[in-house]
Amino acid sequence: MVSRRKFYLFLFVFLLFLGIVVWAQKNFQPVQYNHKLHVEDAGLSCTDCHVNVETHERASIPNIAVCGDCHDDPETDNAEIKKVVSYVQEESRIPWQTVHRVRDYAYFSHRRHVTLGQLECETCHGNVSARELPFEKPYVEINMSWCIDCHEQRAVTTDCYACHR
Amino acid sequence: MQSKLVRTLQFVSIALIWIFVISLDVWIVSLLFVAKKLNDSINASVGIGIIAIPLFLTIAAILTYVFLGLRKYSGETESSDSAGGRGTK
Amino acid sequence: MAKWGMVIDLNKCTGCAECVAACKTENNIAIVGKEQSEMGRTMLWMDILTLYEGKYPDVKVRYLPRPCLHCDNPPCIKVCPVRATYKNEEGIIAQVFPQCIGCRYCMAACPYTVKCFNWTAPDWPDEMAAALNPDVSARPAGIVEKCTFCIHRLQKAKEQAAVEKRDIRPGEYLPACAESCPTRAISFGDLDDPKSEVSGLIRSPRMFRLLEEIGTEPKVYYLSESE
Amino acid sequence: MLAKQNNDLDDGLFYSIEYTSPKFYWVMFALFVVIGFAAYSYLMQIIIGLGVTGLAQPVSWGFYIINFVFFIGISHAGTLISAILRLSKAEWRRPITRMAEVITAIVLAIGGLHPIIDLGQPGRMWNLVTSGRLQSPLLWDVTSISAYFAASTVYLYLPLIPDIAILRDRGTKPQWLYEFLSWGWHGTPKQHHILERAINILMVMVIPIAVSVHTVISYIFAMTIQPGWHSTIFGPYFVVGAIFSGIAALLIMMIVLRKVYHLENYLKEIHFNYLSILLLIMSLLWFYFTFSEYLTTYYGNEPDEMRVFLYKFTGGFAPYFWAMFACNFLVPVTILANKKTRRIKGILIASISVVIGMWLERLIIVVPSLANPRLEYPTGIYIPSLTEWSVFIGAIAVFILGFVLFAKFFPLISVWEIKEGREKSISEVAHRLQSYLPDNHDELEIEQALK
Repeated sequence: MVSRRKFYLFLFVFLLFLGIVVWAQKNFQPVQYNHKLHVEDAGLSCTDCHVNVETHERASIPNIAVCGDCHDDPETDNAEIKKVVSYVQEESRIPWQTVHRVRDYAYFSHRRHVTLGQLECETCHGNVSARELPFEKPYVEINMSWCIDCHEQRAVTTDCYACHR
Repeated sequence: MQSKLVRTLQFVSIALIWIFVISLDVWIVSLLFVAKKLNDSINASVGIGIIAIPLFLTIAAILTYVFLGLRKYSGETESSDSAGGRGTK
Repeated sequence: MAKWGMVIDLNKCTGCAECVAACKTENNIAIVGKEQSEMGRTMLWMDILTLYEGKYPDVKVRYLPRPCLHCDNPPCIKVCPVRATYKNEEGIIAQVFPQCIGCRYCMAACPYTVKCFNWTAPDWPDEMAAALNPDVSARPAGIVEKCTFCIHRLQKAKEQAAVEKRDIRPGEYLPACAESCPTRAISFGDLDDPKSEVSGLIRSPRMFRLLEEIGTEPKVYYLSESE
Repeated sequence: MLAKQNNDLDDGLFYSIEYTSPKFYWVMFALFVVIGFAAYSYLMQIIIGLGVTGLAQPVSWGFYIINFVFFIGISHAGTLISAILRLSKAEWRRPITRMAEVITAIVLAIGGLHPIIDLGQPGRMWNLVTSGRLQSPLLWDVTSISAYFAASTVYLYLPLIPDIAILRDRGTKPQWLYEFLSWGWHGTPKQHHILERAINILMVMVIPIAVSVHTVISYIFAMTIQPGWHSTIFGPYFVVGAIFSGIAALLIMMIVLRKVYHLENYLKEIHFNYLSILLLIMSLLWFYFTFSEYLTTYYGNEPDEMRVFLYKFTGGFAPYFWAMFACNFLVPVTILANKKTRRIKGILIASISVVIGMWLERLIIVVPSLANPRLEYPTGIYIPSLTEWSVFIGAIAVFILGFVLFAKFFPLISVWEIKEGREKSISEVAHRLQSYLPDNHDELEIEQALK
């Protein structure tokens, strides 16, 4: 009897833990954004929303005006779209959590990598167009040896001052 | 029982000494490569390497020599000398 | 490969310290407060030395702006145990903040005393924290820092030039001090390019370098005052 | 058994190991309070940054580097002296060597930690492993100090093995420790042979290592081009200073331990007398080096060098400089050159004065050069903070703690070497002495003629 009770207790704790983890994952980003839907069904490309990728240091996470171009109708069944529309109507930014973060002592420019280096988005961010949920953790762990490996492979400068500042 | 444990510990410590010394030497050698990669003056690194690497090895070798030697030659007398001595053995 | 250098014309320098202020804001250099400053912990990448010449009443005061001199033969980089400081291909003496372990050996070895140490973590007032330059990292406590010739500006200029498929134009990359100097006393450019402004200026007979006798070959040149 | 009787003769040496007096606990308690405070200070330094020290802009090295050089200097007492005395077959070394070696091992560990205490970012120590550069004198230090530490702990440990075996046979607790450390020593001739051979090799090895350590430490300063540091004689100058302060520290420890552990029978006046003559010689040698170092600067009259020179001789650091001169030269020479004052009390005063003087010398080498930069900056000021003082005192407390703990587990005087001295050396020395003298042929002829 005792062992069975223990088992249930254990199961309960485990499920609780699992639940918390799932819940936390689900709520890590404010909106359950679906990249796949936008790319395949709506036919968008990366640069349609991340407008600064080719021209600026930062790729830019779409601000609410970009979303509002399409999502302006509050009459929808989808709870996630409702959230977006309410942000649009309030004209407040969606509080996305930054996932791909470069340390502040390193200099990283999207323009340098995408426009000059001719890198594909997939190299660092993975196959985003197949993602049905927003990013919760970076596709690759961004650390120096990863950067250096790629720089060495492609014979790009490995001078410390190319990135550190 | 206890002396067996002590004996194992002793051999473990010899192993640890060697691990320590070898990793130190590996470190110094790796610094040589670092110096080469960074275009540092390699002379200093080579000079230190030449002295330090054999030095650590010698120290470890002396310790091993003493430890194993003492162990090896203690058995002979232990049977005759410590007959009335300790209860261990 | 360019070799960046600076020429400071002491004829034009008025000692207004605009370069010092520009440098501090450009590079997020910590402001330490009165108490710490009196202990000698003021952090300046660009400093102005005051030189007094002669005896009263015939005193002459001279001002000498002093950034890191980016020596061609730098005594500081030899002693660094972790390569936090090194000379890069373009002759700039780099200080890699995340690599520095804070042993302060380079500070002790620098004959010009240009390096500063973060004795405590910088404490930015809220109003100033928002105004920090995002191109330059804020340094933590316990590391050595110094003038970088505003290397982040070079990165940006290079990137822009690469996008436009051309070389960097003269004057496109200027450190904050050179840019801000109201009398244009500080010129900056490529010493390897014989046509650049700085190469012309260093041929002047007024040219001198600080502590030339110790053989560090600084890339910051001065033009002495003409009488 | 004969060995048993001799053991009894030296029984007093084991007293402090086998019986713990309440005083021991009081001392431990006091030491832990001091060390705890130092640890707290250091913790605050890690949290707040080096701003808690008195260091500032031009004077960026202070107490930690001074103490680093000072402690490593003290460590030369030990192994170097004991190795030299052993090598030169000085019979009076027997009761001294152990203490000298213990000083070395403990002080070296403390001194070696000081550069880490001095780091602004101790968490980044790992950078030394991944991207250390052997061209930096700091890395030379890391290698030579770790080599010296390894060699000198082994050099302390090997002559300790027979004593540990005695403790094991006496049944002293913790039994397993002594059994573990004694490696089955039973004093067989083969074992003696092995041990002595190893000690002989080490003894020869340790001397150049010890010399290299302080030479390399001086290179930290001498390899820069700063006025007052960039000097070719810094290597030998530092080594001489190190041995000088080492002997003084050894004498202090001997006098204190003699009092505390009642070793009057082992450490006799004659030992102090001999060692203090060595101290006297080192004092003169120190003077010679100091004289050459500063005379060349003075005569060369190079302006940057002269600024540092005058700062030491007549400027802000003059009180320290002349105090150092008095402590390192005037006091020890006047006391030790006179036979009447060369008694234990006088030797104690001279030794304390030398230790203080040598600490001042490190201060005078480190700070004035940094305080007087070449360019026109205001002269630097350095006033050590409470943190630095408490870490300094904490370091001394760790040293005492190390000694107390060592004395709790191992004999402070090499029992077997004393025994060996009694049993073998007297005849050996007589024999050796005879071999020094010219052979007396006349006597031989007469003897033969008589036959």
